[in-house]
Amino acid sequence: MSEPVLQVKNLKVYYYVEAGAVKAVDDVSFTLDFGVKMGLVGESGSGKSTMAFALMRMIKPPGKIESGQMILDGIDLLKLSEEKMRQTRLRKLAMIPQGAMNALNPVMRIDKQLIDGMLDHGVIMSKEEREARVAQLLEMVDLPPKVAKMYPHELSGGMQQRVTVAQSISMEPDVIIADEPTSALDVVIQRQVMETINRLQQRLGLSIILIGHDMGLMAQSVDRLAVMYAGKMMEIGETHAMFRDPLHPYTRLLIESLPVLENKGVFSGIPGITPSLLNPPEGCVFHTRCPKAWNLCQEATPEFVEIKPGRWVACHLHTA
Amino acid sequence: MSTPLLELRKVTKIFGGKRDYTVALDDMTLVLEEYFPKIIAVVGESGSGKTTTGMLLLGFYGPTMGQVLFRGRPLHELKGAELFRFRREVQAVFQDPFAVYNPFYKVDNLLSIPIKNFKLARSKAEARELMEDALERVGLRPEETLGRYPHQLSGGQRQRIAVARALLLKPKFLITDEPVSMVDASLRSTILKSLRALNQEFGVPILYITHDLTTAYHISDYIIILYHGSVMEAGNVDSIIRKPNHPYTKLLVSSIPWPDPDLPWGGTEEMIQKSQVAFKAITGCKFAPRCPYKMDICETKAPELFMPERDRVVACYLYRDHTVLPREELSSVFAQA
Amino acid sequence: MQRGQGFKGFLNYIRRNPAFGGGLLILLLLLLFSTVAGYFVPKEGAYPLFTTPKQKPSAEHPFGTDSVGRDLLPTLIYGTRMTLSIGMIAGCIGLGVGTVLGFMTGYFGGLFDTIVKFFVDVLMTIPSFLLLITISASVPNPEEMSVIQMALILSLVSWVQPTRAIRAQVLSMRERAFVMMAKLSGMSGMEIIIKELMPNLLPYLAISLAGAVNGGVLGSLGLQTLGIGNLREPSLGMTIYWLRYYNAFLQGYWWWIIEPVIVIAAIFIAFLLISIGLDEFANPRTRRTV
Amino acid sequence: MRIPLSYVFKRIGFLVAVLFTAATINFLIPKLAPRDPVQELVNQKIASGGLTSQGAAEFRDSLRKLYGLDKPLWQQYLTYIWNTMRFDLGYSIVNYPVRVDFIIGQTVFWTLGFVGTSTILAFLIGTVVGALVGWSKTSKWFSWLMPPLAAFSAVPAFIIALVLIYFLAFKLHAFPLRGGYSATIVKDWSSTEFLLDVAHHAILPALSMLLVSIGGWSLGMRSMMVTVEGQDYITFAEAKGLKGSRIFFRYALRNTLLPQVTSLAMQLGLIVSGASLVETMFSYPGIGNRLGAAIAALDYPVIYGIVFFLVVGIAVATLVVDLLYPLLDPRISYSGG
Repeated sequence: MSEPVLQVKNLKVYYYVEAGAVKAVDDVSFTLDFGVKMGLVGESGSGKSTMAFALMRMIKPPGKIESGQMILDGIDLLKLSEEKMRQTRLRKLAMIPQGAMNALNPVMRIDKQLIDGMLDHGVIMSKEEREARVAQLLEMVDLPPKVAKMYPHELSGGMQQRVTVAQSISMEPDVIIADEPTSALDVVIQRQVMETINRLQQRLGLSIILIGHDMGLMAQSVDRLAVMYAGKMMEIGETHAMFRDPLHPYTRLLIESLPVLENKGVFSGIPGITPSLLNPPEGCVFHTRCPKAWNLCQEATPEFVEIKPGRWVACHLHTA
Repeated sequence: MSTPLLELRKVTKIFGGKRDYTVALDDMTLVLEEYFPKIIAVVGESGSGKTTTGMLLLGFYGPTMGQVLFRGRPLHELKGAELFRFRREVQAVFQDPFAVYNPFYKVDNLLSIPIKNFKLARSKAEARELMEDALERVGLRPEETLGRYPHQLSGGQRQRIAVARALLLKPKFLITDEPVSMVDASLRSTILKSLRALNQEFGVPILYITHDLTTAYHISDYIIILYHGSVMEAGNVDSIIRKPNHPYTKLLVSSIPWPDPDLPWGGTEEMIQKSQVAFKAITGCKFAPRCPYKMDICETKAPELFMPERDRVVACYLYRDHTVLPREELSSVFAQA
Repeated sequence: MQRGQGFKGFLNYIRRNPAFGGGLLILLLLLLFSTVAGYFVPKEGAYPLFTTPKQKPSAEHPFGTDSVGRDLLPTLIYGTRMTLSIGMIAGCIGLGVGTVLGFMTGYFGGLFDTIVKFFVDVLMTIPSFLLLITISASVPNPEEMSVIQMALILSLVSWVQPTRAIRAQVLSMRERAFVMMAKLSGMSGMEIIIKELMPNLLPYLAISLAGAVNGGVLGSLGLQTLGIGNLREPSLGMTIYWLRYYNAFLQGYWWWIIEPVIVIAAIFIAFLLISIGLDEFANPRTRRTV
Repeated sequence: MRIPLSYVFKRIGFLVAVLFTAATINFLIPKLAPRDPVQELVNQKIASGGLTSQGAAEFRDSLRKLYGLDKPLWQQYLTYIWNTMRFDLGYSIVNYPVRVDFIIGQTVFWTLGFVGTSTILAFLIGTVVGALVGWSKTSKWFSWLMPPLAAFSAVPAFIIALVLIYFLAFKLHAFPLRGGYSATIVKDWSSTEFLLDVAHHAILPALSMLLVSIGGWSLGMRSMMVTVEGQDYITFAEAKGLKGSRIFFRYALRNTLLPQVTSLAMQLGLIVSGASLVETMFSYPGIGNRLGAAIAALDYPVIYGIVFFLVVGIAVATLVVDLLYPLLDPRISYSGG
């Protein structure tokens, strides 16, 4: 097995509101190996976006990283100073944002936006070197060179998203966190952007965390898959294995609720509604909607354990 | 033949000014019959004109050219009782399950106002009963939903109330614009199931507007593929999804991310690369600039609707050996079983 | 946006929005000062030759007197009353016209909208104060102008801002999905304006009212300071006009200067606080206390 | 970036409309009012014993002829518009035969100097202060600046002027009480002594304007800054590991400047109105003070002339800001207007 590049251990992120603490990420642990694409999938309110911002250490009040460790290349990010963390962003840990439309500065030309991240990380370049670097970055994401002198609003949604991809690889980081990079795009464009990201991942040997809600997209693009529900990690495993044999009832129901060619006209969903993160249910957070719940599920929170190499699950069906 | 319930007759819709305009819908004719309890999906990417089609049929946009007819009368001429009948009989479910609620009022309003205005109940108690019945049908507990403000409910709950509203009104025609695209995956099927029930149990025809081919495949009987305001392919949904004819439909179908790692994105690499080309207003086939099978004729003249099989039409010169279906008769392919 | 219930909810809200509460309190005190105090202080004192001129504040004349023998206490009580009345009447007319025009043009559009929008745009470029000078300087016998006349003149310009603001809000709101839903539920255009749009625009209507009243007070004050309008009846603008006319600052009559300045400042600060508070209510996103 | 000519023409067309409207109002309002300025002037002269009744009639007729009042209304209107277009604003009644444009020429530079300087200074200071207060990463210390600045912004400048005159000029003798320069000094624009004297006189009026406007600009800037800070491009800029200063200047400040400049265009009228009253308070030899004097003397041609001139000035300044705006905002759509 390859080396882990990122290790998250017992991470807790809470939002403090008038009514109490919202446990957006509650005791989550996982490992990302070098050169691996891992999907982090969850529905709204599962804590997946909070996870993304926690990894970048960009949680804003009233949110707070309560405890845990995030070890990147042997360094605990939570122990870094503000300035050191700033230098870590982009250089070691970059982000591809959700909705590129709003993520680019509307009054700045693309080349300036591509270059300023490098400048603030101490890269010194002549004018020619800058132009060459911009052209190279654009080429890597299949954008024509003329994009450099354009403004964000002159680009289509897919092209804007490509610009943010180019931005994220500009300092050749170890890990890229892609936060629903294609959720606002049409299927064809979504496929193009994802294929661009995949190609770059292979070419540059990146490790990627792809955050999303679309199991279909995950099936198409990641090596490993992590499933979150109500702030908790439910299951982690190799993508094929997860789809072939989901261990957690939530994972199974989620996969079954998705339409495929063979089951036309079959509509099976997960009954009930997602619990409030302010007062999550006792025991397993999923027991209120779980068809296989038994009395232990209401009483004890299942441990998140590795039941076979590389396969982790938090469910009493498998651990009790 | 009786007057159809709703009809788009040679409708073109253009947005914007003299120089800076977009053709949202280009010479579209669509006849929607009253007693035809099927689900027709209108599928396209953003800018395809699919939402515009819905807005035109609901009378929220006026056509730039052509006519939108309700029972044979142009929508913009409807007044008084006729307009009232149109509102009563043609209903909609929209995409954003939050925006359809006036934040000032409780969610009850979405159900109680049409009951009151369309005089569906004789008493308060009867109205309440209607509302509770409809909510239960979509799997909601009335005591947990009525009396709440929209922000106190989840997106899935709000959208189910919107579907309950359609169930309660039992319109003659229902237009749904991306009803599940802003709802979590685990809740989508509940909503789709309710729509399907409304269609099958009460015989309400539905126009299902979406960008998502998979849900379109699952819920609908027929499909219309739009590209930049023009019909590319239309007909039986099973045949089209399983065996797309038009190069654009092929591109769309092969880009579906099926939730199955053993069923990877198909190889239409060349088209995928090409489809980055920006769209330009052209005289010929709209898809020509992206099409790998492009011929000279494609750039000069828009293709007719060719009919390779009885249950489908395709607007592509690759099929020009087949019979031509006049544009005005597009809806006739839906009558084929 | 959780709406509290009844008076308790209102108090609760005030606590979370101190700007609004503070502004309301100042305005309430000013209203009390200009109305209730009038029952104890006769109006005669607000005219010349009432008492000995140029007196510092004393037990007898707690606010002092001016150089022609007005007692400044009644002058300010009745002056505040008059100035606020002018502002409020002009503001209410302005908001009324603005609401009708704003909703009609914003919701229905069409030729009427094009015409109104053109006039609003033109009048936004022409400073309203200069327009007021032209108009009021041409009125016969400006020195006998009544409260109502003054307010009517001010309302010739006070409708412009509310119309513009409300129209913009209606324009942005009329495309919202809940308006489409209301149409589908069989509601008519007027019903939608009143039942669906109005409630959501209440904070904006309140902001417009505060702005229009503020503009009315400012306009009347400015005109009177320049010597246009009634300079005999007590008003705050009149006080400023005379203290300048008699060069109060060259004579060191500090009370004559400071007192109206404090009252005027209090009025405007009250309006500012109220509109900051209302703004916070309308856009909770930009919440941040001053 | 190049500004398209069509946009320029559109803005200029609007300017012409504004000026035409202003001129028409200027012409119509006195006609609508049941008031005869000429007769009033004649009465004044009679009352002061300067005229016999015989002479009065002649004087009145000659005045009427001079002002063109003997002609039909439409002719007067055309003449008026023609004269206005040539910037011929007529004669002062009180200081006959001094021309109104001469009066404007005498006073306008004083106003331009002190209003221009104070507006630019206030805009710059206010914008910087507001930006710092609104930016969450700056010291909390800055937020203490806000209440006093906000309070000043609410109060009209001429009211603040009163207080400044009393304390700084009368009590402390730090500044002159009134006027644009000392009566004892030789008026010579090339002498440093005179220029210093002028500056000394301008400080208090400018300070009154500054205190009021700085608060206004910083209030507006602060709330814009709070809004912009919530935008995704700021979050992404942080995720890029940019330095705080770059995010502040290039991302936040740059985007908040746009609405700030728009509001500068909108505020010009208010600023000039406010400055007119401040000039009156200080008897500053500017155009506003001259307007006040004309009002006191009921010198109508001067009142209307100055008002019209100020409208022209503001409309032109607004036009300039409008034309510069696209240079700041690359997104502006010219065709929309």
